[in-house]
Amino acid sequence: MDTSPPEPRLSALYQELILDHYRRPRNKGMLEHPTHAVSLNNPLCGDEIDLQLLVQDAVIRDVRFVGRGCSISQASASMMTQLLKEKSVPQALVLAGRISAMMQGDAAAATDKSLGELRALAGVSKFPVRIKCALLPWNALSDALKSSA
Amino acid sequence: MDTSPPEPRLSALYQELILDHYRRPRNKGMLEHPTHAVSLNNPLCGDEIDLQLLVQDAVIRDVRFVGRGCSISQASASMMTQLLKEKSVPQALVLAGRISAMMQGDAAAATDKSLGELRALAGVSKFPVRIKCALLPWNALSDALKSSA
Amino acid sequence: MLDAARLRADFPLLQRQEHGRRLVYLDNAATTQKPQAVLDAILDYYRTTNANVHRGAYGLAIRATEAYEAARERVARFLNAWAPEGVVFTRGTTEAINLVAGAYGRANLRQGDMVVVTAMDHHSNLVPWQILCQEKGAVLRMVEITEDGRIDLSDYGQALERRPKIVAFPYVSNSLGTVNPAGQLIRLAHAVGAVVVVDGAQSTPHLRVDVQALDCDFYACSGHKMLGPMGSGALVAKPALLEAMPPYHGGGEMISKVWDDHSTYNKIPHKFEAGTPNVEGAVGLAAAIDYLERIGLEQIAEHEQALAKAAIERLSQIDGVVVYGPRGHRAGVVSFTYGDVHPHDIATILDQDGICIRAGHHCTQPLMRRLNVAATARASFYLYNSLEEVEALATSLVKAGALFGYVPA
Amino acid sequence: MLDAARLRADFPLLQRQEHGRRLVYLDNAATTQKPQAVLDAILDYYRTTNANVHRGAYGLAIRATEAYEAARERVARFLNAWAPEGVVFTRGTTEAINLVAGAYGRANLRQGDMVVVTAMDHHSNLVPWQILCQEKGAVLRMVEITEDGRIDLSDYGQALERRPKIVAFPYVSNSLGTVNPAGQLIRLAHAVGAVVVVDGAQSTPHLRVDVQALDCDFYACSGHKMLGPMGSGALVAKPALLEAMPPYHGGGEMISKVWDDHSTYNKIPHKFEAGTPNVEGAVGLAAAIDYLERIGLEQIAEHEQALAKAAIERLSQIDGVVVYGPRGHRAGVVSFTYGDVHPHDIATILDQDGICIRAGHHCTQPLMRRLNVAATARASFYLYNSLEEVEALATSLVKAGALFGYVPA
Ligand SMILES: Cc1ncc(COP(=O)(O)O)c(C=O)c1O
Ligand SMILES: Cc1ncc(COP(=O)(O)O)c(C=O)c1O
Repeated sequence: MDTSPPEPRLSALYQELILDHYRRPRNKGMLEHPTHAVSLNNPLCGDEIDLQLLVQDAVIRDVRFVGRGCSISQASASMMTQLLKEKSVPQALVLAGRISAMMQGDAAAATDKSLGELRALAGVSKFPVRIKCALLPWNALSDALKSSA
Repeated sequence: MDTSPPEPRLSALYQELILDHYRRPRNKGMLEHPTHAVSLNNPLCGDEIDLQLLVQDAVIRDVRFVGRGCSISQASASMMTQLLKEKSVPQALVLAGRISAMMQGDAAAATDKSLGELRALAGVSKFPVRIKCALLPWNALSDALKSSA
Repeated sequence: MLDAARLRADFPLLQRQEHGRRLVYLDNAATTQKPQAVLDAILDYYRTTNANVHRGAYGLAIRATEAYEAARERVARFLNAWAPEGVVFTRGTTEAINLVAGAYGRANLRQGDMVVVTAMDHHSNLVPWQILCQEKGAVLRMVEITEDGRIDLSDYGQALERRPKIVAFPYVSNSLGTVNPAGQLIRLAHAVGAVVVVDGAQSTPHLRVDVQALDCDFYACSGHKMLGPMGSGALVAKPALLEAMPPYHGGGEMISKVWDDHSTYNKIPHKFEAGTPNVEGAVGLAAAIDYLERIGLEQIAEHEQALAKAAIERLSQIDGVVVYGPRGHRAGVVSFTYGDVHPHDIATILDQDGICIRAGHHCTQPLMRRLNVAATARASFYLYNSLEEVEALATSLVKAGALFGYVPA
Repeated sequence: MLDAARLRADFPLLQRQEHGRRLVYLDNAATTQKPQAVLDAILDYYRTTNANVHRGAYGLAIRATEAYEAARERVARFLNAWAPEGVVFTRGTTEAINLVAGAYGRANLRQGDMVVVTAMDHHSNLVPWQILCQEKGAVLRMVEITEDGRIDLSDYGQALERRPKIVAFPYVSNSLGTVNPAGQLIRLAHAVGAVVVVDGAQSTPHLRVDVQALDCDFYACSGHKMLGPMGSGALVAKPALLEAMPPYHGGGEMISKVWDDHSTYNKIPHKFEAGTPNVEGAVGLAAAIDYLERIGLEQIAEHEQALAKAAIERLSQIDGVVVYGPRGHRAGVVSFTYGDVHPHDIATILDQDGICIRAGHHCTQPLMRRLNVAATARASFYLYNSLEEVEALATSLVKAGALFGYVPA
């Protein structure tokens, strides 16, 4: 039985940075000529994301999203789009793997500089049911890149 | 919890007379020109009976049956056919009611002379799951008489 | 109101703590906790009575069959069913409705026919009709709701003008708490010759229900939402309708005679209970009904209405909270949103205070679209909840707002 | 052999007396008794974990979901399923087979197509195919059995020449105890392009089963026949087949997006689990599997075979007793008749000695016709039965003969 005080974990979850991305999502909108587009939703909570990518020469030149959902899924999407720009497709997939490791509680991933602001999501690993919120955009990314591979 | 010795109840159930009717059923066969005919089975144990009646002026002139099943259902059918001959339809239905009462453990019914040999089935009331065996031919009778009423 | 503290003592799970806090369980519309009396009934069944039913000639099997059929009679009495053989045991409401759609619907619906549902129906009383209508080339007509979350009676009337074959609606909405005027809706539907399917998932646990007085044709309910075991539930129907219907599942017990290439079928209700039934579930459900009746359904309804009223009042005092559904008479279900704090985040934050609420679409996506929200937070009450718990909900909610730095517009 | 006396101590119901006699429970093919470990798992679930699954954001709901999905993984590991998502929880074998007939069969069978079943199939693996074939105008072909109660392989070969779309058979016969050469039957059926449905109701509790090694397409089983709770069971299937199938029931949890008039569906296995599942049943089934694995399926099979062998030998010594089914390798099911003493009467007489056996057609009417009997008496063994119980059966049977004044011809 967990008896630790709840507040520290909650404030680690709902950091300023996350609420900022939730309320002011970056790269929100649609691309005019995406090379990859995918819609994904979480049937259990109803969160959804439409993700568009512009990939040229195996490099992500641009990325946009439109989403509805909780602070975690929306902040994760917003931060993801920032991080992905000008990353190669293999790099993007590696990052997706690192995020996934961070959600499993991998301490090395949680301090991995390559994840940039996304490290703010490390606290999610303490809330198992929210992990799939954080991973929704990343799963959309994998689906999108798979769909053209 | 029942702790009475089982044997007395068993030998009350499987009386000589019942086994005799089981092994040498009376009125077995089919009528040539029945006025009423019905087939009934007990889906749970598979017992079955085909019952034919010849009813004239509301009197049962003849009755035959063909059946497959346990000693109780077959003896009950055999004894029933003996009892029904020359009984009026209302009388037959009254007898069906008496048999049913006897199965519910009604002591008066169990000693009711009008039931003839069928009183030998009184012991069935101590074996609830077998009651529907004893009643199968009687239910067929009710169905048959209803089907023309 | 009921003495919730005393009742709470009957429920082992409610004695637990969650995150070091007293557990406040407010997700009763999803499933309820079980009193010790129900757990005892389950244990007792397996310790003294367990055997397969309807087939055995030995004492144990007879007692198991009697227990099972006594449970059927208990359910029939509880809902004032037309007859015990009008009660078919199912896994729950969803299976009961699928049974009706699959057996009655498939046999009676023709191309171009209409089925009417409402915009507040749970997916379980919507998707089976979608599938049926697609299969048959029939039309599915969804009746709209009013601003305050009631079935729009004028739209309902318009739908009925098209003389639908089947009308389905929830007695009580699991998202809004609306108690629909079931008797009236049924009379109107019958006047145009429709058969009426009532989703009783949320009414059966919380109101006194009398299916004969309602005069519906089919009524579905779930045991797990009324203190009974998971995997228990029932379809209650007019016996003549069941008799005229083709079977649902094929298998043991539902047959009369089986030939190599065809079969004849058993009498109702057995015709609709293929295979070994969940005897434990039926016995546990009967024990739950005994428990509920000891307290009184009227008392339970009153208690929940008081809690809902208090919750609506208390939550409405919090700036930014919007409560959905009718203000007046309603069941103990309170759906709300809180500014831009997402319901999912609300649920996570409340959970840290030991408060269990639901966040999401509550299996009512068409309703969510009409409310113009993706999700709501939902607190739903039962007999073991108290006014203190309503207060705890409000307090924790304010904390969630603070954590989000929520500033009302 | 297993130490049956020690195992028996784990089963509360077996500590009871029946009619003042030690209870001898020999109706395990119908349903089994439950060890305390399974009852504890049920209780523990309701006392510590109960909540609706897959939907809640609070701790309790998460733990309930984890327990439910862990049970799915447990079943998958036990049967070496292709993947956990290839395990769909059902009420039991009957529902699992109806799911296949209703979803796979209805979508894939065309007029004139053939479905193959066997003359030893349980009604639950026959009637659903009868109904499907009637609906589709397809042909149902019943494969005959040999004199000694095996599937007639030459008739099976002939049936396959007609290139059936679906082949269904029982791994183990519940009436005869025959262990069919499932691997071989499946290879032959696959060679002509058929999809194979294995009724595992009687194999799962008693043999080590590996569905990937069998390479069947669908495999159905019941929890209540393997020490688990009533109302539990599973369909195990190749995931690609499940993915390609239309849904079975409509309702909550099986959907992805629900629009007013149509829906998109969730991933497998959820697509096939509409409504609140029986979480208790799944958790109890997993506990039953743990119990069985601790003892060892190989050991259980051996124990039962020894009991069946002893029973056949002992009963065959009684003048007038006829034992049905194969003499050699078979499961712990022994069907017999005794002169003209009707099986129903045998069961009643044995019950007075505390011995529970089944009498009837065992949901295999076509088989009974081929055996040329209306009914048989059937003793079926499990891990808690002993050689002493076989002896008690024989002794009581002799008494039944005496009571009937049975004189061998
Ligand atoms: C109104 C309503 N209908 C149907 C259902 C489905 O019930 P179950 O999941 O028990 O089948 C529910 C609950 O989830 C409900 O609230
Ligand atoms: C071979 C066989 N198939 C199917 C079934 C049906 O199983 P259930 O009644 O658990 O659905 C049984 C048991 O009754 C059986 O023995």
